Amino acid sequence: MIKAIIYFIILAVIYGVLYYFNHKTPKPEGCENLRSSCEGCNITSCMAHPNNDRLFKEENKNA
Amino acid sequence: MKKTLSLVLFLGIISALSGLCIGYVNGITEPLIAANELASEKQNLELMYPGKEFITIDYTGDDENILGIYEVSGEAYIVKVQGYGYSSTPIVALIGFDTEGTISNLIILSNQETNGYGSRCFEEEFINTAYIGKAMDEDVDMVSGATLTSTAMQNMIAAARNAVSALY
Amino acid sequence: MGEILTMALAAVLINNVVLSKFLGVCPFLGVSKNSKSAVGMGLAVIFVIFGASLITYFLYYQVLVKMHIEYMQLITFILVIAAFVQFVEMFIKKYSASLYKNLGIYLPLITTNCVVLYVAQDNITQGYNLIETMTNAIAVPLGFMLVLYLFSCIRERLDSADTPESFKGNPIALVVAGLMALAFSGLTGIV
Amino acid sequence: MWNNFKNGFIKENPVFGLYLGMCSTLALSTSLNNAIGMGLCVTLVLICSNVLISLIRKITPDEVRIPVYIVIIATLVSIVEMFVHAFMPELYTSLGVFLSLIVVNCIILGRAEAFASKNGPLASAVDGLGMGLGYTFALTMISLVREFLANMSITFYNPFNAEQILFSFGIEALEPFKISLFSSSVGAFLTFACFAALFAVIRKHMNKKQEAK
Repeated sequence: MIKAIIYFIILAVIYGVLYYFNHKTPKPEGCENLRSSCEGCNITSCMAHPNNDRLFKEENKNA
Repeated sequence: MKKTLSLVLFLGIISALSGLCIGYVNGITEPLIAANELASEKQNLELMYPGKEFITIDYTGDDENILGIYEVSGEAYIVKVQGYGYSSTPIVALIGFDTEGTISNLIILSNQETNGYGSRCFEEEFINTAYIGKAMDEDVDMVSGATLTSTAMQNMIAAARNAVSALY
Repeated sequence: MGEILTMALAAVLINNVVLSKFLGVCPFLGVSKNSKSAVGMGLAVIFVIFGASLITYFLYYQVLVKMHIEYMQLITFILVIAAFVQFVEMFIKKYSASLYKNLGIYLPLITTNCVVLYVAQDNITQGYNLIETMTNAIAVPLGFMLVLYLFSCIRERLDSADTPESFKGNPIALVVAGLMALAFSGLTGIV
Repeated sequence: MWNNFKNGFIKENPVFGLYLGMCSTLALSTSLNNAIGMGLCVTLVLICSNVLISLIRKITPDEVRIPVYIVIIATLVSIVEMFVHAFMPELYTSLGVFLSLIVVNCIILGRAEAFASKNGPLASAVDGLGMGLGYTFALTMISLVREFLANMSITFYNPFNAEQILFSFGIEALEPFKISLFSSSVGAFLTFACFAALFAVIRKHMNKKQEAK
């Protein structure tokens, strides 16, 4: 049980750190405004969703 | 740095709680799952030899298609075996052998063979004449028009015979 | 060798993930508007599945089984996949702008693509060894890419077709997918 | 709140309207039992994840939001999977890999992001219930059509005990006209397409009525 918990914490933290650093890494030049052409689902909060102009701009402002 | 640390800490606490929950639930359900699996296997064995005691025998060979072997208290062996016919989902069968190694019983647990073609190999009448009662060295019958399924059945029976012959 | 080839062929054509197992239908409908993005998505999926399958394979047999915590399988796999996608995205952001331009936008979509998790789980439940795992991890997403590409080519033409009003968009695309599934089911039995 | 709940069914039905969670909808609509079992599992996970995420929404750091959601959802799915395996072994076998694929079902992460992270726990629970039942409803509709056309009969057994049949309906006269195509993947795609088109018509009709008001 203890092993499971420790193992899981390590795994989750690795993921969290990778996620955090990935989002801190700036996008390369010329790629700031890439849009995928995904229209599969209507999750309006998904960054890849093309209708999502507002969120996309915010993301770029932070970067 | 301090911020990164607090993020890590938050995620760590959440995942520790999650790990605790999963471990706890697993503790409750694991014995139940094991009991269920044994019970459903027993149910199938009961179909072949009603009211008998069954002992699980460890299979030591390296044939991947042999899924398990059971002994029916001194009078027969049952081999659980799988094989691939027309479909990519395997046919799974239980084959019972009496003390002489003659096929005394055979049931198909699951198959996805084509209805009307391959499935003819699994009709009760066909099983009774083609497979049951065949001795160790006798060939089993084929169904014309269902070559792949018949061959799979032949292979499964051969594999089961192989596994059982080591026990006599 | 023959067995491996048969296995690969079966995974690409007969048990195609999209058409017979219904996995990855969301990106299948979403990223198939033009054939260029279909290829981009397909390549990104192949890469992620291959990497994630290898990592989960080793993690399962070397860590989970040895520590007797197999019940953590699902949660391990999803975290490994998510972390791997983040890592790959960060890596190509830093070192290859041109690659990022072509594949980067599809990467975030892949975390929630069920094909990745399915392949990782399938490798374990089928009891594949390392070589079979690698074959499976290439063949399955290859089948995904093949169908995605064919589908996008059909859809490019579908735009100019005269479709009933209510069937416009996704419904007619699903009808096309159904017909493709019918065509692919004709291949059953070749291996 | 009632409107939120109602929206989940027709106007914003997660399956026919938003095209979310299609993989499991297509695969598990072969029989009524699978449909209802899967629908209820998804609803359960959706409600729990919505409530949990909404409870911690104020203390969750924005930067690691998504990882936290994924950890929570994966934990819930693991727990549900273990319970189903233990108490409903029949359902577990027929749902197969799709039970664990609830983790990557877009509905759950989508609702967490779009709704639960911005609203209180009660509203989130209602939203989860509405969306979950909308999903179950869609799955049930498709499965009724498919199971009937493929077998010319519909059976529903007790998920806790597979031998106990709760409900069974069949038309014997139609027995020779079974269309087994509908139990295969082709039937799944075609049935889904027809339902999606039907819902598009209904939605359009509703919008028109609203405008007229």
